[in-house]
Amino acid sequence: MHSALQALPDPAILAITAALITGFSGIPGIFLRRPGAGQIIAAILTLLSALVGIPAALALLFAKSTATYILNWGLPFGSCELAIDPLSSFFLIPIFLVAAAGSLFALGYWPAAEHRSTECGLTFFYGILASSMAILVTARNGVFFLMVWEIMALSAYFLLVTEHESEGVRRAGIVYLIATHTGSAALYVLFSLLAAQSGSFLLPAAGSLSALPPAAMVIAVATFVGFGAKAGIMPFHIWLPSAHANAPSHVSAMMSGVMLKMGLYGIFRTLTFFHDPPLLWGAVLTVAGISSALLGIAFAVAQRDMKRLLACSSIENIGIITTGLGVAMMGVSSHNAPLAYLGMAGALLHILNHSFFKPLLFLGSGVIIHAAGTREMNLMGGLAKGMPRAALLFLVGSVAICGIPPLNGFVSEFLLYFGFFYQLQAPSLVYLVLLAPLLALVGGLAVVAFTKLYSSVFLGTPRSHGAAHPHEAGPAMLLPMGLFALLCLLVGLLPQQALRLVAPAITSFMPQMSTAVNAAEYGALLGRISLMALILIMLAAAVTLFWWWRLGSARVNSAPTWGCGYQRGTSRIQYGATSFSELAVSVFNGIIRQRITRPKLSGLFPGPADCDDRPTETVLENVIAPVFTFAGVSFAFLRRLQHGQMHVYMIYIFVTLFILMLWAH
Amino acid sequence: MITIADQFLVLVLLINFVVLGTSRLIFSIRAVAVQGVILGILPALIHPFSWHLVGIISMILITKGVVIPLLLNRAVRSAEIKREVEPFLGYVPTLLLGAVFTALSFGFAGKLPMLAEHQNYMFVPASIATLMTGFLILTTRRKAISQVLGYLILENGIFIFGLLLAEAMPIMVEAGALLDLLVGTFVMGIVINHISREFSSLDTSRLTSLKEE
Amino acid sequence: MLAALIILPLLGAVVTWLIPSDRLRPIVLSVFAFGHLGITLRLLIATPPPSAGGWFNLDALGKIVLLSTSVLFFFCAIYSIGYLAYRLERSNRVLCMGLLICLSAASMVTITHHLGLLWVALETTTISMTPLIYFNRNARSIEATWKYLLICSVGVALALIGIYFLAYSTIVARVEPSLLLDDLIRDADKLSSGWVHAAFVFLLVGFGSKMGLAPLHTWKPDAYGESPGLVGAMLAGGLVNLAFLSLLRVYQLCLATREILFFQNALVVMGLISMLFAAIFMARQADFKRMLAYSSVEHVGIMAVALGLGGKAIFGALFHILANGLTKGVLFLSSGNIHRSYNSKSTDHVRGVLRRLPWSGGIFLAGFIAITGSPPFAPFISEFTVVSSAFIQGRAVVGALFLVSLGIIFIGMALTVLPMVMGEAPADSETTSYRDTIWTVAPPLALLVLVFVLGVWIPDPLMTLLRDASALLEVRQ
Amino acid sequence: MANSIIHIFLALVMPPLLLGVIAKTKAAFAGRVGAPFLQPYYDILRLLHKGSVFSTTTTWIFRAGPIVTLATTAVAAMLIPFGAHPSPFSFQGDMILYAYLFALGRFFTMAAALDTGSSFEGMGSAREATYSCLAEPTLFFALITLSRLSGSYSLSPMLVNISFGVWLNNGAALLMLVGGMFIILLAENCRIPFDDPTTHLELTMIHEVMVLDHSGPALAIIHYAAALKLFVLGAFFVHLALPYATGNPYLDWGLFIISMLELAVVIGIVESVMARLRLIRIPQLLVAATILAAFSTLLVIR
Repeated sequence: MHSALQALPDPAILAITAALITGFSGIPGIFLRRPGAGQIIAAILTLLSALVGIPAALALLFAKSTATYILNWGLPFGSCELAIDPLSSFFLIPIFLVAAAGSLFALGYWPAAEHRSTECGLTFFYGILASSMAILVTARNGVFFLMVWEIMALSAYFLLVTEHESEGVRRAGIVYLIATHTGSAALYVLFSLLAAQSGSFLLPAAGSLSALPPAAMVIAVATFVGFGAKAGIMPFHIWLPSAHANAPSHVSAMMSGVMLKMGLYGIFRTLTFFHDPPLLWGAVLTVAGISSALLGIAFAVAQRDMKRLLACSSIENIGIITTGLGVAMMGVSSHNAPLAYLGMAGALLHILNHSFFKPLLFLGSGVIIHAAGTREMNLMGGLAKGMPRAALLFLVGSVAICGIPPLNGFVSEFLLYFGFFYQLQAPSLVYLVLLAPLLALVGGLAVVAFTKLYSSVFLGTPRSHGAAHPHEAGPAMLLPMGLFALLCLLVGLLPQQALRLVAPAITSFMPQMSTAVNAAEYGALLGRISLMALILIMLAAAVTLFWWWRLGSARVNSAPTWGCGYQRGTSRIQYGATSFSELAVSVFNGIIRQRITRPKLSGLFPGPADCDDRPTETVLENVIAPVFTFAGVSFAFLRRLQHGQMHVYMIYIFVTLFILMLWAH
Repeated sequence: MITIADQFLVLVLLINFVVLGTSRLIFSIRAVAVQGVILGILPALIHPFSWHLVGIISMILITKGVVIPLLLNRAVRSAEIKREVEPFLGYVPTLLLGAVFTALSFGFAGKLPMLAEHQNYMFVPASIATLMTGFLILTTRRKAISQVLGYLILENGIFIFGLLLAEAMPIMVEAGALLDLLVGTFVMGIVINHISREFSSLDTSRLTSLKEE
Repeated sequence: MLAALIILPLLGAVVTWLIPSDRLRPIVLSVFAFGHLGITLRLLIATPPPSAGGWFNLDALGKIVLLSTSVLFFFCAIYSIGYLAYRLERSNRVLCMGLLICLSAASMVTITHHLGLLWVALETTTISMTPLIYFNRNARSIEATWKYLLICSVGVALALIGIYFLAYSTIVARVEPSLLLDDLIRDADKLSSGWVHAAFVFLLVGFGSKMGLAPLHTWKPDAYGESPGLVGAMLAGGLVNLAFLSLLRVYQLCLATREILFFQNALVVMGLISMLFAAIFMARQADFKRMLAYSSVEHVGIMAVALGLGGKAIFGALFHILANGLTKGVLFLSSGNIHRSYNSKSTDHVRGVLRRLPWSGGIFLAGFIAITGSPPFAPFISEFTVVSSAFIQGRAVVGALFLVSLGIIFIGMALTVLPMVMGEAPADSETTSYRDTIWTVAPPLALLVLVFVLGVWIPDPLMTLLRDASALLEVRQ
Repeated sequence: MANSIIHIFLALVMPPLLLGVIAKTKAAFAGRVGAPFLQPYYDILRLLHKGSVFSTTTTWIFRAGPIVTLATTAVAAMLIPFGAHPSPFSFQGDMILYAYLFALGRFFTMAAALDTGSSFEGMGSAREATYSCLAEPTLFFALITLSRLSGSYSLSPMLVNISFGVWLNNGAALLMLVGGMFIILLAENCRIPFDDPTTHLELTMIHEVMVLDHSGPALAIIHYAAALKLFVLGAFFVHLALPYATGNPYLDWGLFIISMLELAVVIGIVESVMARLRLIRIPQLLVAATILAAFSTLLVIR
């Protein structure tokens, strides 16, 4: 297969061209009068670029070589290099994949016919977002990187505020914009300091910088803040839930599936610059990662808004990836090759997996919103009957994201677990093994969150009129979901192949390490897992056959569910989303925070009353908001300086003159 | 000749105090006009005769002595105001401050690295003192007219210093500068008239609607 | 040729004075603006030698400012055709005249090397702009005019003292007395340092108040806020740069006199103060034109800091002359449209601009993104140059403060601009007949395109120009 | 090979017997004769021949629940070693798969329960979800301890490795582990004091209430799967608590069977002497188990 791919005309050129095609995909729509034509053209172009780009990326990945080009630009920041090494090409794969799937999905989800005013801009910025990310991973000049980065962030913002008539969307947009801009400020510092270290704005070669000077520490902090804010690592996650919840679903898929990974890419890339980084860096990443995972999934359990739940679980998954990266860094620092390899493999593979199942779920949520007309899980239920196919695909995503065999989520977490257990025999850092139970807890909570999501949306009986008459989604929407579901299954069943996909990226990330481990051994392990998965499926099939045989020979009839003895039971007495997670919330109270407003009931026959509970954004509400209010107050005080009294303005002038005079002499 | 110039400069300083002390606008306008005339004469005393000197002097006399006072008078008439009532800072404190500033400026001028032949004349101290007076009036008076007067006195202070460097300042530039001052004050006069029409007063403490709250 | 630069606009002023028709006048204005632009470009390509005696010398610094002023003026003139056609209720004779006189004076500032003449020209621009601020003829605008006139005049008067001090220092030094920049630079090390120091302080304060460095900026929000959009554009994009050019002349002199360190530090401090001031005043700003005024304060602060940092940052400062000028044009012209259409400057009434004025709203939004230093727009290039050179020079504190105030400013502006352009127009907002037309949209759009192009690609001639200019400001041992 | 066959045979046949033994023990304590040991087998067979009723609310998820549960438990049974004999399928890291297989089963059981749209099933699955994710870390602490003691990453070696020698060296750690794992064993299999399979007050149940609407073969499968789960977890526990081993393979099989029966008796005794806990107490007990396991881990890795 590789040889066939390498037979292509220079894959790097192909990949970059594909990226550019994606970028221009939205432009025809601006000039075309007929609604929808532009959208269709965009979808076709994006699909084409994916068909070109993904094979090219694979070829580059397995070629294990780095293709470098010099872009001739008119800006005074040194030469602008583009380069595609295995790490870049690894990240290119999900970018092209999700972009294509999303633009296809948009045909059904955001038809131009119904959204005349917004469709054009949406399609345009969607293309820009995709291509900016694709170019980002190839950029090797700090300033160029920064420019592409900002373009990415801004286009994401414009996608996010597509429905800016609603207050919630505007709020989410502003929070996102402020968060991302603050991150960018950190990146300004980062690239300036890198330039100060290496003498030019070209990104330093791998392992060329020493981590000893204090500047390196500042660089590390800036990296963590700047890229962490984009990736949504705690405590920089504040923008993430509302942004993902309020964007159109295929945009959420793009943001969560790929854009967050760009933050991780930044961290990966920056860490490659340094040789033997201090243990502290890995430790910080690990702690931040595992706490993001734990808190993220804890928040997810409490959510009532379907897309917010998915967004919180993105925080969790980013946390898992960051943990893997941190562990790998600690492995590098302590010259513990297997730890480094397993951590990195787990992290990279989880990046790939998350870019399969998270888009699947977000696209699914789009389908659900179409059917039920709401994001509030407590108002849904029983959708599986109306839309069996979507329900099945969504189920695959939910199981996969819980990290349950035989799907892909398990594979990456398995590698991480194995890395932790491996520490037990390691000479140092034995305590890393304690991450395993924490990760297990994360897994358990994930099961709670996603059984909640899946059941309250698809199972039981409808809890509102909106959800009563769902309709199956069209092929344009089901096809991308099916593709992702298939990929989840494939990686789950053939994990050893997925590992081969990741290996080159690891090699480019830490050349000296990856030679020290024998990767084949881990491949074999994953082979056993795929064997067990097959056995599991066969067993299940056997049981099913047996049961059918039994049912065939017996009487089967159907009746309504027993109403638990209620005289007039309504669908409202079902366990809804909130009631399902209520127990978990009460047990994990403190990690999960909820604001519950209970009604005052009095008298023998209290009148109708309602009880409302919603999860709270702890960091945003208790940390960020107070800071802003304080700043507002103090600024308001200082603003009195502009009081309109001109003779006092005159005094300003002469006082300035006087002070400067004193200073001068 | 220059000794006579010094006498004139003393006059200038006195006029400063007059303007600081009086509340009657018409009177202070006249005082400033006189100051302008004196400044007009001064170049004749310190520079050798030349035609462009004549040009300059005549121009100064016309602008500072005639045109600007007329303008301001018109404004005062149209606004029907006689005197500067309750300034931000009372007259006595202003006078005292003026005295202090004058003293300081003499002290300060002594320290400056002067040219030997300028050493023992009071051009520099007089100019600084006049500057300070202009600043005082600008910052303490309420009426727009008074502020214009303050600006004029400030300009006069600058002008006194300019006398020291006639050979460095070519005639063209000198003329340009003067022209600017004229036009500037002219525009100020117009603006003042508009203000008096808009607010039916020249009280600048009314002009505080543009601010941050 | 240089003379034409001055005379043509004056001629235009006379013509506009003679023309009776309010409709015809803006077109004549545009014609002369076009002519001026043509001459400017011609001069940039084929630069004449310095005039006899070196009074007039169009050097690289002057070229940059001249270019940005001329381009901005041209687009403002085009804009005035559509804008003034809507404002026929009052005569625009004075407006057009004032603009052209200001243009002529501005050209004078850019080409002269004689400090006295520079001062005269600068004061002329100040005065010629005064009636324009009063265009709206109401109580607020007269107040703004009054403050603008008096504060700027006093400020520039201080600058005149500074120039006198320089002249006197030549006399004291017993070198051939002159106010020609080149002579001063030649004799720089002979000049008596006491006077020179004092001169620098006075010049800094004088030109600084004209430029609007905090705390000398107090006239800015009033003048910018009350004047019509295109006047605001000329003030913020044109006059500011002229004052900055004057400051650059002083800077050149400082370099020669080895007094540079004090001057640089003073610039950095005042620049940072200006940025912080702007940040404080922009947060929760309810009047979007005043917000733009404070943004202008911020950007003169940026230029001052860049100049003070020296080294590579100089390039940023010079490029920011262009970037800031053009972007301010975009913002003020589009905000003028918004102001007219809602007949209000208050963000309580101005909502949902994208719905009512899709073009102006979009341009305004893009301008906001550009002015806050986001790629792919020109201000990013200059601002990032400043930040990076601050850090590369190891002046991390300056860089950090710079970034912090940029951040606060971004947040403040975002909280004002985004709710403005998005959402729906409130029910109580006044509806006027003013809508986007090709004449009122094309100029800001064209400027925006320029800002974008400069943000991704600096043409070689311009690059060489900037390089030459920054060479003039290099510290030479 | 023979061992593998015996292993699979035991896994297939023996589980319901444990339930029978437990029931018998409880009857003995209650002074009754009680149902015969093979009663569970009879029940399952009878259910297999019955017809089924499916709620009109349900979808295929409802049917998938029991199937997946049984399949996952069966695979888990393939991974766990019985007695001194290694399991048929054993590879490095299989313990992680072992732990996650139960999660898969749980996911589908809960989904199936919620599929009926009945609030009782909802209650049950909510409890199951919460308690099981409290139980998760304990299992992993146990695995860490065992892996550390045995120096291997696979269930068979790490469990077979436990012997009296190991007990002598790490008595404290293993004791705490046994305590913790016994609690988990009871909790995971919904025995008293966590849950009472035989009560008829649905409000108080966990597992039983989730399967209220299953009938006929489905119920049979569920009962069998539950028994198998008890068997698998029991086998795990027996390795810790009763690590007898003679060199002789056949004796070892015998020993294994006997110790499993002992375990059943012990469970029976516990169930007859203890009362069901109130639901709000359950989390505390589970956390206690976690703490015990965590301490044992710390003891071995310090």
